[in-house]
Amino acid sequence: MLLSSMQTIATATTGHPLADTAAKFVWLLPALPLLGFVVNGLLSLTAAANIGPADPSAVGHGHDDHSQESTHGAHGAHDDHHVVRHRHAALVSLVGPGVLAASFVLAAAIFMAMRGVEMHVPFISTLFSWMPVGDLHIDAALQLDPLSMVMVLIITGVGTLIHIFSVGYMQDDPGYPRYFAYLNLFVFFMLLLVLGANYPLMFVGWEGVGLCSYLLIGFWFSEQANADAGKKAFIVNRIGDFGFLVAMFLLFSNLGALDFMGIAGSADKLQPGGPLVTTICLFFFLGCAGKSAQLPLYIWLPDAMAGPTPVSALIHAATMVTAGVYLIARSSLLFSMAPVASLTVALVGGVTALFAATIGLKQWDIKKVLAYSTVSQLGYMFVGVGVGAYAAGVFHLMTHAFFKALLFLGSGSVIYAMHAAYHATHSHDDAQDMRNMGGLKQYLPITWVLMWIATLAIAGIPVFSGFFSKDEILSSVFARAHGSPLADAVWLGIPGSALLYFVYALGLAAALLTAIYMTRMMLYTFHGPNRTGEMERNHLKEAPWTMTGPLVVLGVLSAIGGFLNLPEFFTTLIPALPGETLAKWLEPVVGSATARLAGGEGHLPASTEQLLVGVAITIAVAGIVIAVTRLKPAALVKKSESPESVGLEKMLEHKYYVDEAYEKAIVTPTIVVSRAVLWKGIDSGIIDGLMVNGSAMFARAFGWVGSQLQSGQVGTYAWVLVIGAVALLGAFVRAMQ
Amino acid sequence: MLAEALTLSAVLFAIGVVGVLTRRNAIIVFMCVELMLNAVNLSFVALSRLYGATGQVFVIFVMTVAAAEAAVGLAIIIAIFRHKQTVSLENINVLRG
Amino acid sequence: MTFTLAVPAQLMQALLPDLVLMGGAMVLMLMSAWGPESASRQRAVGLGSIGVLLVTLGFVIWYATAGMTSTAGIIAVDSFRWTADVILLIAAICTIGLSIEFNARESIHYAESHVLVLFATSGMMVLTAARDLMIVFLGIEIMSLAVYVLVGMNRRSERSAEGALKYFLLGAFATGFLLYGIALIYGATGTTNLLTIGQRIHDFHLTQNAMLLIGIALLLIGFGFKVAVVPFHMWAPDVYEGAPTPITAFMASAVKAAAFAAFFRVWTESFGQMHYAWILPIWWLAAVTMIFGNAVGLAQRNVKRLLAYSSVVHSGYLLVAVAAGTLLGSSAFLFYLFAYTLATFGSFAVVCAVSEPGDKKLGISDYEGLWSVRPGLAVAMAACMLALLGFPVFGGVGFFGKWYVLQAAVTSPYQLVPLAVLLVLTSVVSAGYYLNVVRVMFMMPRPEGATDPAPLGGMTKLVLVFSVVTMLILGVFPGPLANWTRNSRPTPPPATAADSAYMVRPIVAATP
Amino acid sequence: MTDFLNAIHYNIWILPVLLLLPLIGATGLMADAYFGRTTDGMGSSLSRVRGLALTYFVVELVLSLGLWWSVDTSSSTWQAYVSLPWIPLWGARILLGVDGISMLLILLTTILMPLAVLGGWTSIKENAHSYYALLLVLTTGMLGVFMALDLLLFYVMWEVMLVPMYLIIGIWGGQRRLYASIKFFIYTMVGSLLMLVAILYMGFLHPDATTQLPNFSYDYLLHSLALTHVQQLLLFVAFFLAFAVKVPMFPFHTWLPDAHVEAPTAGSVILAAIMLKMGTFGFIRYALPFFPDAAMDPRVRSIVLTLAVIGIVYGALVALVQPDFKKLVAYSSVSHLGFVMLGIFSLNVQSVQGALMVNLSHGISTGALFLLIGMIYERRHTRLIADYGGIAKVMPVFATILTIVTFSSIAVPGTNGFVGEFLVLVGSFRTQPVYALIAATAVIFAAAYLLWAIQRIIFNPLTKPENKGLRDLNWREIGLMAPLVFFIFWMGVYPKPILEKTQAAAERLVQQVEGGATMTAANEGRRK
Repeated sequence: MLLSSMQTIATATTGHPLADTAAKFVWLLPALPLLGFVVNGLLSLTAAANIGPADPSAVGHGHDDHSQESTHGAHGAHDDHHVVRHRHAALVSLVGPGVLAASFVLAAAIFMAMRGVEMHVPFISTLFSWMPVGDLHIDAALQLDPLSMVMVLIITGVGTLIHIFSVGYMQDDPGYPRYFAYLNLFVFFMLLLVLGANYPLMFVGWEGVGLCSYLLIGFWFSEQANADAGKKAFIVNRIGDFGFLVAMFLLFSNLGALDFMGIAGSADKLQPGGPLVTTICLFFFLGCAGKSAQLPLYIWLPDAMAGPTPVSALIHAATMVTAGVYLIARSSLLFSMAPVASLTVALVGGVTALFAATIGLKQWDIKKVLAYSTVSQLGYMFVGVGVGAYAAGVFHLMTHAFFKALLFLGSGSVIYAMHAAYHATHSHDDAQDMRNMGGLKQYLPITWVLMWIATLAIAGIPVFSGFFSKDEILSSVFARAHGSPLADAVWLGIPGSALLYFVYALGLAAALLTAIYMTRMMLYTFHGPNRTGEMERNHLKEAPWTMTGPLVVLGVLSAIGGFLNLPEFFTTLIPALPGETLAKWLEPVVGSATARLAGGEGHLPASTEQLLVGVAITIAVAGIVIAVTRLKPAALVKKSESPESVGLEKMLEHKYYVDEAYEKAIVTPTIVVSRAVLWKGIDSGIIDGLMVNGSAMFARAFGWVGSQLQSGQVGTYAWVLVIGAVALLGAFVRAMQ
Repeated sequence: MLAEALTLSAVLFAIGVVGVLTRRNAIIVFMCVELMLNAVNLSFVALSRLYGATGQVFVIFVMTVAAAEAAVGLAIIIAIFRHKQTVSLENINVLRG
Repeated sequence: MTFTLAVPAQLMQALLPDLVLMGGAMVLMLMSAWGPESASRQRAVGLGSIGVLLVTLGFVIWYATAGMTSTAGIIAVDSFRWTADVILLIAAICTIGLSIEFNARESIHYAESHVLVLFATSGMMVLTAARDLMIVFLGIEIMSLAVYVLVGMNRRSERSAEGALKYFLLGAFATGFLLYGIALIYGATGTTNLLTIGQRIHDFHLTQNAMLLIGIALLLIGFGFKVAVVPFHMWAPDVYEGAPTPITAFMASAVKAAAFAAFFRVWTESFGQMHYAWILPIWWLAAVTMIFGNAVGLAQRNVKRLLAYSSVVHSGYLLVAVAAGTLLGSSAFLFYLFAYTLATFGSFAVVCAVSEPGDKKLGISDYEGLWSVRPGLAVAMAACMLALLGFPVFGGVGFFGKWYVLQAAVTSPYQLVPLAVLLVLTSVVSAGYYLNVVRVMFMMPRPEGATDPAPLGGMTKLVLVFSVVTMLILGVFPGPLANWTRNSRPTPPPATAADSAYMVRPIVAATP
Repeated sequence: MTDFLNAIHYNIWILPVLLLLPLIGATGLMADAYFGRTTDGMGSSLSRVRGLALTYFVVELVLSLGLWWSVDTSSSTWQAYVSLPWIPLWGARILLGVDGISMLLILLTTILMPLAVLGGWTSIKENAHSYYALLLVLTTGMLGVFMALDLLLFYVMWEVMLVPMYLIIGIWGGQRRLYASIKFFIYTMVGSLLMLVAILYMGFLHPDATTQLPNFSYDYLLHSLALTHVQQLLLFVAFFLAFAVKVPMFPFHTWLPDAHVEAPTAGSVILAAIMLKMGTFGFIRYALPFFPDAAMDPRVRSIVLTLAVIGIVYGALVALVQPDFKKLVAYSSVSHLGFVMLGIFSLNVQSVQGALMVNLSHGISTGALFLLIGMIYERRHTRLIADYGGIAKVMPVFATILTIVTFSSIAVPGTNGFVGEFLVLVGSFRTQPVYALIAATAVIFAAAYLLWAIQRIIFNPLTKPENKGLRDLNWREIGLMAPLVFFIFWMGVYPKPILEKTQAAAERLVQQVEGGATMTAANEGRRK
């Protein structure tokens, strides 16, 4: 019934080859998680609600015996020390991952349908008209094309795995239904982001995922640090969103359209390389920098690790943070017309990749290492899309989703074990600090193996997925550094080609550091002696199958994911394998843009390419070797006994003091100025004090003086009368002349 | 002749005004007011030489009214004297502000 | 019918309402002198006075509706006079209504006090009729002499006596100026008849005549004193405070209305052509009055003084209507007077009800929490305050009064829009003290140990209910009052109407 | 539905009935107080009076709902038009009528009033009769402003609103209610009195040719006035002051924080949700169409836009540092209403439609915020943010609703706030890119101040012992928030029905102003 009525609303592009396939149910993709959100949300509220009395004011505030008693249960339930499984936990465990799985199945069905047809034109399903105002027509319309298909598959696929993992990880949390409600809502918005057929709808998803990120980072809101981190994430993201908004405004006021098709149709109004398109792209990139944690807006992502670990895996590694990359790939048409903006993207990406990697070297919190690693890897993706290798960027996005989700979930598994151990012994040590771990491989063998796979993938060891995607990006940079429109462009006086070589160098350096810090993490966590503690050691054990199962699947994907887009040099080695599958798949969306930026040559000579591959492998191996040889896990001591680090180490440990600098340079001055100057000064002081109350005071003072004149003396009155009379006579005599 | 009479009238009027402004005894102030009225009467009389009887009729009216005024005024002054035992205007200032 | 004023009998007929009132007053005077002072006699004479006033009111309404006119002469028989008379008579009735109970409470057993109100009222009626400076003078003096005494009526009160003395001395002083002004105008034009003055100014090109100008200035001082415009207002707060409360109300409404009526007639009928000379002084008088009166009003702590300053301020507003110098101004002027009289009596009735014997409980702080003990009084007082503020609906017809005056100002040929703006801006200042009363009554708690006001007497209640209800009804449907005042304007006698188009000058055709 | 409404001649009687019903209700309540003579305490009288009052408001709401169907918003004539004689001598008539814009504002009023009553259901215990009677009178005033098509009637209604609100703040308000109430009153009065003079001036500019009577009819004035540039400027300033104070625009806003903070819950809700809309409504209905040349004057326009943008950013920054949650919301209103002004004066279809949308959604969101504040205030008797913290643990339903409303106020897409702000910015960017760019930064500040505030209220550790015993919302409170939450999402997800209602009016406004300005310029031989 509901389905059929929705079907009538959805007016599919008639005549499109996908029109009569599963694609017509595209609206179900986001609708299913939304349904999950509604169910879980209601379950969360009905169970937690503590309906108040009819007259709240009649109840004493907090001194009432009844209220104390009745809230005791709820209060206790939130205490970490009492595990009280939520009473709807079973239902939630079914609904939460279930809707995602259903979405994934549908996505797979659509994917199968799409494989069989030529996707020159995207399939657009218009649900309803959202904001029709004058010549502005914004529809709630979903767009299916190869790019959004890839994203949908990643989101629903990896999302399903992480949802399943969460069942094990979060089951005993009192906020379990709330958690799944948020998570489902996130997937809804993420799907909206990638499926939206116009920028405003994409923006809905864009902000929506930010909102869910905010809610999930602050999931355990009773810790101020968590609530702070959520807020920080949202506000920093909003800075980016400002850029996104302005870009949209510029697009609409110049092109009169905001939907992707419309913009593609009228893009010829833009002058390639002109200031307008460059400005638009730069504003879009500001949005990307916020969402995808690039310099200078990356600061929220490490803090975002305050959320539950599966959240970090899903939102802050696999999907949401890559939205920026998706946005650029989606806007490839515009970016390809703006070489200067593209160079900016690449440069910022490269610098971020190296910058975050250096910080990652000295982090002790296992999730923080992964967080900076994510920032760094996102930098790579931006390098890719920045140089116009859109398929490479998306490819790295995908492999990164596999191995980084695996890394996070693995770390979640570790933390879960650590936490259980500490919980059992009532210890308050930090369950995330690597100095408290060590030698975990014997307790968590499955996790250990799988995380090594992911580490090798991210480090760029051949055959593992990350190797192919990272190499593709780096070789694209190298290729574009010569003879392409990018190389010919001038970026703030610097020739584009020089800039690209520099970016390439940054990428290599970052690759080296990546290998080092990832190996470091593995060594400190799983190798060497165990530092968890005598008692706790007995409680360390592998997580249940709901958690290890998804890990295994992700492990397989991390290992072989690279085969989805094998580079040419590799397929020449083994001709049986299909080459550049993803690139060909994305061709209808980003092909023309890629071609425009690639210039005439497109591909490097085979010899150069092989040289580059060799360099990349060497660097990855070198990084691992350096880490293994230089680092001494045995020498580590527990966090509580570690000495303060000094010098460069301290600076890295404190992340270059960037947070502190922002606090001092922006946050504090804003608050101080707002309070002292704007509020106390202008508002209370000048407007209210001087103008408003001042004029009232003036009138009163004047009145007081006047009433003093009213002395009660008849003589005075007569004098005033006569003075008035003289003045009046004067006025009349004056009138005579 | 008319001009002189009017001038005298004005001077008398001014003297009355100055008296009201400077004296502090209620009765003397009242006398000064009477002087002002009579100064005006002088004007009326002088002007009626020019225009006929109207001015003189007016004078009769003014004198009648002044008499009534004097009766009321002195009664009021007596009333205040009963309360204050003085008719000095400087001491009559309960009402003020 | 048209009275030929040159015929004494017809003159008498034209003055019939005034004579009825005077006659009644004399009879009552005899009655009250005819025996010992007593509360019951005071009450009986008071009721009798109301009767006389009602009869007079009947005559006035008869004359007003019968369309009486007259030839040129010393008095006017026109709708302006009758409308003003109606306002005066209503004010007088309300005054006596309040007085009967007030006197009983304050043990003022002089039945003459009511009679004096009648005499004062008869003086006022003479004033509204006057079309000769001599009659103006006579009317002012009849009125003033009675009011001097009324102010000092409460013989046991030092304040009352002091108020009377101040009013008397300054009043007589100002009369001197008025009289001198009349003399000079007579000297310049050779007549005291208003219409003739206007005609002679025109015929003999006297607009630049120094003697005339000085005369007008002095006349303005005299009127300014009676209506209490700044800087000739200094007596008003003291006298208003000292006088018995009903008499204060009488002064604030009737005395002011009568003086203004004469002022208005003199100004439009005689000095219409002189506007070039008086417009600026009157402009400034109005401005200074509005600014100064409102500001000083803010400093007041006594309700009666507060209302005194309010009265001063309203003189300023009325002066704007005078300055407009149009027929619309005349209508607005009467409309405003009516509205203002209602609001004044409403508020003074509350003051009477809240105050206690011996001039006590007159501070604004004595109204704290009035709403919690006497909600009716508080609501009525709030309505009156908002009316004086000129607020629509809740302030009843007060808003439309101001609206009408603003109409007159905006449509005036003398560019009075700045004055209109000043009027509204200064009325904002007045919100400071009017609302303070509302605030004190409604938003502050009743102080510990404060006694509740005594129950309202029947007459006081009647006056209160009449004024407030009329005010509120007219505040939603001002149409009847607007129609009535619209047709009330100083009308030159028919005989001279043809050749005296300039007399009421300038007549703006566009105005209703 | 439309057929049924036609059958009962709905359009003929609805507007007068909507105006009169609250008055009858107020009279009824006062009669009940007078003749009932029961105490105003906790007794049965209280439940009777509030039940009675709620009934009146609900009947009013039900009656008004028909407007949604009966008003033909695409028509260029006034709908549900009523013309009754009032004061013929002064050319004033009782002219009532609505278009799409005013219809929505009327519905906003009638929907929010019962909710406001429910919001103060248990917190108003003293003098409940008068309280509800004043609310009813206030309703008449507010509806009157939206319906009036005669300038004198408009002005009267405009002022009528003032007194009930003054008393509501002053009698049932908080600590500094005396100061706040008088400030509210005088501030508003200063602005509106100049408008009074301006209205008079306009009415008399073109009196009727035969009767010489003035005419204050909206339509008559709109078509007959041919004002010069200078006249337009002066009159515009007079109207501007009246409306700018009400909006409130920087720097005329300082009455708002005080009034909001001190008013009881219903007062704050009505102030924020409805009364502020009078200002923007005034600009749309009066100031712009009457004085197009002044409004389009580059200097005037840049001043207004500058003030609007200052208000947006300044309000947000000052809100950031407010320790009092109500004050914070008050300053956020300054910021939000700045968007409305930006939209109106950018003057294209998108921005004007967006402004109308912000108008409505600000009414919903800020009304909801004040209701929520009222709920915790009733429990804890403090509005200071610092006195709370972590109460999401004990009040999860409250926390959920507060979060939703907050995000609507931040203008997260999918909520009502976004649609309006987006349209305003999209539209204003076309004509006034610099102002729009600065205004857009408010998306950052709005998130900052609101998130910081709710973090300190519902998140963070639950440390204060007084907060540990707090009880969650009861069914009444949940029930009264439910419609608001529904509107938040409805207007955010599917605003089309609402946008359609205002489309014609917005387009007409843009044409009127642009056409009018061109005409005046042509008359004076200036080149646009």
